[in-house]
Amino acid sequence: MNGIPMEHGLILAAILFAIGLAGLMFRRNMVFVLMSLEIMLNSAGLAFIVAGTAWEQPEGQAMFLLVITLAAAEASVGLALLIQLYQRFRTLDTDAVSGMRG
Amino acid sequence: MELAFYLSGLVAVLATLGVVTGTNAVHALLYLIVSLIAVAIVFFALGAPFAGALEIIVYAGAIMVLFVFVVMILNLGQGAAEQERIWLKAQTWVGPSILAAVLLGVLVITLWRGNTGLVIEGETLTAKAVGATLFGPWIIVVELAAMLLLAALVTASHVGRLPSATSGEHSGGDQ
Amino acid sequence: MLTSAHMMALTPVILVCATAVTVMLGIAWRRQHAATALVSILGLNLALVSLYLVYSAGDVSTPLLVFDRLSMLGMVLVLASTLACLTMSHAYLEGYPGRKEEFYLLMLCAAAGGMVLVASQHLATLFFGLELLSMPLYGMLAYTYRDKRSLESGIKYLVLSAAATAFLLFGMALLYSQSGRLDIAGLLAGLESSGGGAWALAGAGLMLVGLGFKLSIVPFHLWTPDVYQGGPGPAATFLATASKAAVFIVLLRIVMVAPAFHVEWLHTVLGGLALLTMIVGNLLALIQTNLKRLLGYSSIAHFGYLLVALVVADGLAVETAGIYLITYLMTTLGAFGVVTLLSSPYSGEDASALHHYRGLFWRRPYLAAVLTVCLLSLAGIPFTAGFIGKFYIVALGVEAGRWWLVGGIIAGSVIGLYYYLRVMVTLYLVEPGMRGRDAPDNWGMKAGGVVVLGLALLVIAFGVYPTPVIDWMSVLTSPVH
Amino acid sequence: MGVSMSYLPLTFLLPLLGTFILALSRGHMSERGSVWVGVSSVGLAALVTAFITIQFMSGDQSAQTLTLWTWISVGNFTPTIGLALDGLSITMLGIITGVGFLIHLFAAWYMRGEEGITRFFAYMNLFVFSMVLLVLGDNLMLLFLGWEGVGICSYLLIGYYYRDSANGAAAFKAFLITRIGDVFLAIGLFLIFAELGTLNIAAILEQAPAHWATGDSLVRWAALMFLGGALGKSAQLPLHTWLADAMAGPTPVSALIHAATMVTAGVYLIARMHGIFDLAPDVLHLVGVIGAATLLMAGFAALAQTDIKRILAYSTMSQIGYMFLALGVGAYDSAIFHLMTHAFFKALLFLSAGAVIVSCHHEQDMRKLGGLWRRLPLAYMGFIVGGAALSALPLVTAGFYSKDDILWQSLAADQKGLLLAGLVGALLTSLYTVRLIIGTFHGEMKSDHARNAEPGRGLQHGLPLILLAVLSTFIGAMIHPPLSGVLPASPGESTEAGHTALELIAAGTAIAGIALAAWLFLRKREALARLVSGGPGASLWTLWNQAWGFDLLFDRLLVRPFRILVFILRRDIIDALFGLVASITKGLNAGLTRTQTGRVRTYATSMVLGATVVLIFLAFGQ
Repeated sequence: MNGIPMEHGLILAAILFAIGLAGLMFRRNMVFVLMSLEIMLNSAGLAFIVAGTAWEQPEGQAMFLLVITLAAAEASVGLALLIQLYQRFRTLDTDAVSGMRG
Repeated sequence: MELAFYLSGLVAVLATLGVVTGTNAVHALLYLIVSLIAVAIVFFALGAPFAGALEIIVYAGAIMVLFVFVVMILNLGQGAAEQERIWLKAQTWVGPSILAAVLLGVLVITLWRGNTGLVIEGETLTAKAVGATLFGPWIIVVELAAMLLLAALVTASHVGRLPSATSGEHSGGDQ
Repeated sequence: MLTSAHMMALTPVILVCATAVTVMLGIAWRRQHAATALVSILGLNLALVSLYLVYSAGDVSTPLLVFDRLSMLGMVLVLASTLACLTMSHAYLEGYPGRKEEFYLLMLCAAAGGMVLVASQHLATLFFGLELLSMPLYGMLAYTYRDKRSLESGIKYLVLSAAATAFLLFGMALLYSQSGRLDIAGLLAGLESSGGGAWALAGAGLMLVGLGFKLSIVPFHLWTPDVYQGGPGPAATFLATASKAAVFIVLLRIVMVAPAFHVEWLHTVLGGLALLTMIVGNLLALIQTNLKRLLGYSSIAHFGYLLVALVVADGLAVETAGIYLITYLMTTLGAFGVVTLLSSPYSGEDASALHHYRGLFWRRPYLAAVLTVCLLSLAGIPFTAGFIGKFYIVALGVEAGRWWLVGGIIAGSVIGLYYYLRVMVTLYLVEPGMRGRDAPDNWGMKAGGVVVLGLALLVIAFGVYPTPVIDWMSVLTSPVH
Repeated sequence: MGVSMSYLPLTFLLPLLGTFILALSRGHMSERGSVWVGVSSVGLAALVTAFITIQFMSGDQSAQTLTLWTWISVGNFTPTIGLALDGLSITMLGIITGVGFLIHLFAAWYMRGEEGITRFFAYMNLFVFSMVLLVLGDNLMLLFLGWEGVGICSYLLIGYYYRDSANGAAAFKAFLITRIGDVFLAIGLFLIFAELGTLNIAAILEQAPAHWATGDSLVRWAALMFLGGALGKSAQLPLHTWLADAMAGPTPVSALIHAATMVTAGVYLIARMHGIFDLAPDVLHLVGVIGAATLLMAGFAALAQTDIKRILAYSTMSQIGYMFLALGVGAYDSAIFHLMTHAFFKALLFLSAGAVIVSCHHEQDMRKLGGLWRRLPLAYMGFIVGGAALSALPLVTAGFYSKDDILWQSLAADQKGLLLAGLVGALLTSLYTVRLIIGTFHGEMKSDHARNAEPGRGLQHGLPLILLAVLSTFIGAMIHPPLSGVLPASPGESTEAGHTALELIAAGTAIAGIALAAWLFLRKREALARLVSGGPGASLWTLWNQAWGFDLLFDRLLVRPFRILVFILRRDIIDALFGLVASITKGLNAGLTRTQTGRVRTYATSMVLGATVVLIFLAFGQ
């Protein structure tokens, strides 16, 4: 067996990243926005794993661990804000919070 | 091993597409969990079983459950899915999707051209090696992670408070 | 492994973290606003003192962090800005009906993150320092979430900052996959040996997006005015000062340490962004009627000027960046400080609409004078600190022959002067009937008032007699040895 | 006896102190107190100046410097904060503090009872402070600081009546246009510094001839940049448009801007940097040409105005044009001499105009005044003396000696074109001056404002007018600025051939102009009256008219084209150009503001767009 070329792994990560990005740009519901962010962070983690395993170093996985920690923290704060958003505006629409502009 | 990588990679992409295009939050969450598990299998295939296990336990297990809880608390009904469908009109998503596709195209071309020739053999990197790194030279980052989680915890507990005592904008009491 | 020398060098960071933990325990035991503020200020002062001891002990390098002169400079700037913000927070939160103490805890965490960030020589600490700096800010911005604007600014910053982080991480992963190293110096040394590479360049570009977002470089700037406007005064101040300073210093370190960043194309991109940033930032501020937004736009423009130092990246660039940064910090802290002192979270939105400031001089002459001095300095009028900074930047651009950038700075300054002047004139108008918002009567007695007054005096002192600061800066930014 | 330089900082510290006291009183000070502080600070500065001048004149009149401290030291750049005193700066200092004091004194009368008088005097003192700093600084840095300060003060003072948004617009226009000049000046500064490595004026003048050959392209650029700066501040073509609008401020402000500060700064700058201009003869010539063009343009424009202040504004433009003309032919001391006499009679004219305006309840349209000479004798006297000086009435007025000097120098420099322009300008000056005086003070009273005019009283009103009137006569021309040794010799010093003839021509021009104007304006009015009365008288008049036909000829040959020309010049094309810049800026602002939608989605999209562009650049750029 020849193994997997590193760029294949990275391309997979890039695809997931781009999908998350697209979701971030066109979703209005904040639940979906947060999920898109999770997808993007996860894809960055995947890229680290790919690089780490290609170089056969544990640092890649260590970075992944940090990413996952961040994702958890981000999710908890994001969801707290989401609950508060729903309390204030009775909607999950991120466009609702566009009172400041110009 | 290659087969597992490509197959689960495909599943991950499809499931992720399902997430961002979904109209029902719970369904989307399930898609996301599928996607995360597929990514975990990718990790296994690449030879990072520790990361794969964490992906399932922390991501699919903990974070997604948090999401599910919140969606349940908010108890969005059928109207919400309908609303999503209205929001997802073509003019909303085409532009951003093209932009993302262009970015992806540039990234893929770059990745293709800058090929380093490294190949992932699938040698298993154990949790021990990861732990030795984290608790060796990286110990500061672990401590920082603790601070980060503390900050997140405080933020979430402060901001996420449900208005049990407060009844309106002008009420002063928060205790 | 950590040696005792490492622990010694880490003392300032540890002290700040310990203060945060103390505050947390204090909250659990008994809530006491004044005591919390006092403990926080004490902790930060201790950290500043310990910083001096660390500095005199010489350079120390742990696997992930380096404590050299640039880190010292960064830490001093972060700590001093945090100290100013904390002092203002006390005045600001005094009347807040909800829980006040968590704010200090969050700010201390963020300060620790900033300190780690400026000292990081490894992508892991860079990433985590940055996140530790940003994560508490979400909470700080949304702290007064009963005000819709505060909540809005928290949500905006969270979503966009997380996206920026994702960009940063993906860029790091690309750099890592090319070189197999994660420490900044080695990473880029590895790049050199492999003859550069498309992945690394793309990775650097993506990292630039992530860091550029935090510095609100155009076109990653759109969040800035909204977040500044909505966030509580002290949080916006912290975001505009400590946070930006820390991110800028780490960017400076990357550019200085890494020869790989001297790729001409990267410089072209950076130069283009700088030009765009200074022009767009100033243009956006032109007819703005909200002071906090205006300051937000002006901070965008100022970081456009600062980027010139990164584009030039040799000769006096580091010293220039240091000087500009310090003048920017003094001035911005002063200007935001006045806004913060005039606002209070329990009377609705912060006093930021320009008409709140109409005739401020006739009600609060010292506060108006402070704001005037700060605005003059932001406009770069001679004999204020801002002029010294701008002078250095222009001199740097001229020396390096970057005429486009010099032209941009001049054009930007012309536009800038217009809107700063407009605000200044507003302060002195007399308008019967219109009662603007007052700071509490005894503000002068309060620590916050003393801080802004001191800042204004510093701005003038530095403008008239800048030699000590310049000497200090040239020592701190002399090449890493 | 040397000059005790330690007193010198008092000349600007006193006005600055005045500003501080007034500013920090934050409106709690009584009107009387404000006036006292505001006027006495400048008065004391004038006393100090007088003291220093006496010392200076009785000494050897050599240049002296006082170094205060070193500001920054970056590499070889070590600007010192220092003051320089020589014949040129002492002349300027005398004008600024002396005339400035009289204007302040008059302002105490003019502004009585006005709201915000404290603010007014705070700005005025700051204005004097900036201007003194400008002329005393021994390096271009300090000069630039004063230069900017003057700009800001003019903005604040022109927009003093801020309730009317038109005034704000005028203030902004003045600020923006002079600011364009400032940018040129700043570039010039950088050029000089990059080449010579110093900003010290004495050092620059010393090193420049060794560093550059005459006509070197760099020195030409530097001179051009300085010229750009001077054009903006001194309201010369094409940066002149702000001056007429700047009349929106209170009249003492106009007097201060036109006589003692601000517009003279450009003349001072060129005279001060004469070493640079001498190395770039073609730029120096351009200075003269611009001066000539401006004095003609402004002279025509002045004829078509009805607002008395606007007439005076255009006349200032025109007189500064004479100064530029003098500079352009290398007669630096003639320019400064005219600057001084102009300061006297222009201050007099503006203050008299102020007296008229206050007396007539802020009516300043000539068509609604008239016949005031009996009611306002002092103002009338001011206008007569000032107007005579302005139109250079021979022998008795100060303006004659200085203007004649300029014309003579241009002849001596063999610049016939400039000389001709100067002579035509002199004719125009007489025409509009007489028209102004006749329109305001003679004929019938055309409105109630004029009929109810109350003459001003008191020392504050009378003393400045009388003193300035005395200085506007030949007595003022006896003051000779101690400029020898500071400025290079004028072309006219080596020869005297043809001087007397030219003097006669110039005197003849002025007198002819006055006579022509008196005849034209008085006769035409009479004829109009007869035409209205009708009857046989009217047909007789028509007969005479056709018999001689002069009126018709004049009308066809001179008045019509002239009016068309005036009409064209009145609506400035250049003015529209600046409007274009402003509207482009505003348009960009509006467009960019639209990107601030407040939506997170938009913001994220902009970020991704930026990232894509950056990536494309990096991937395909090399």
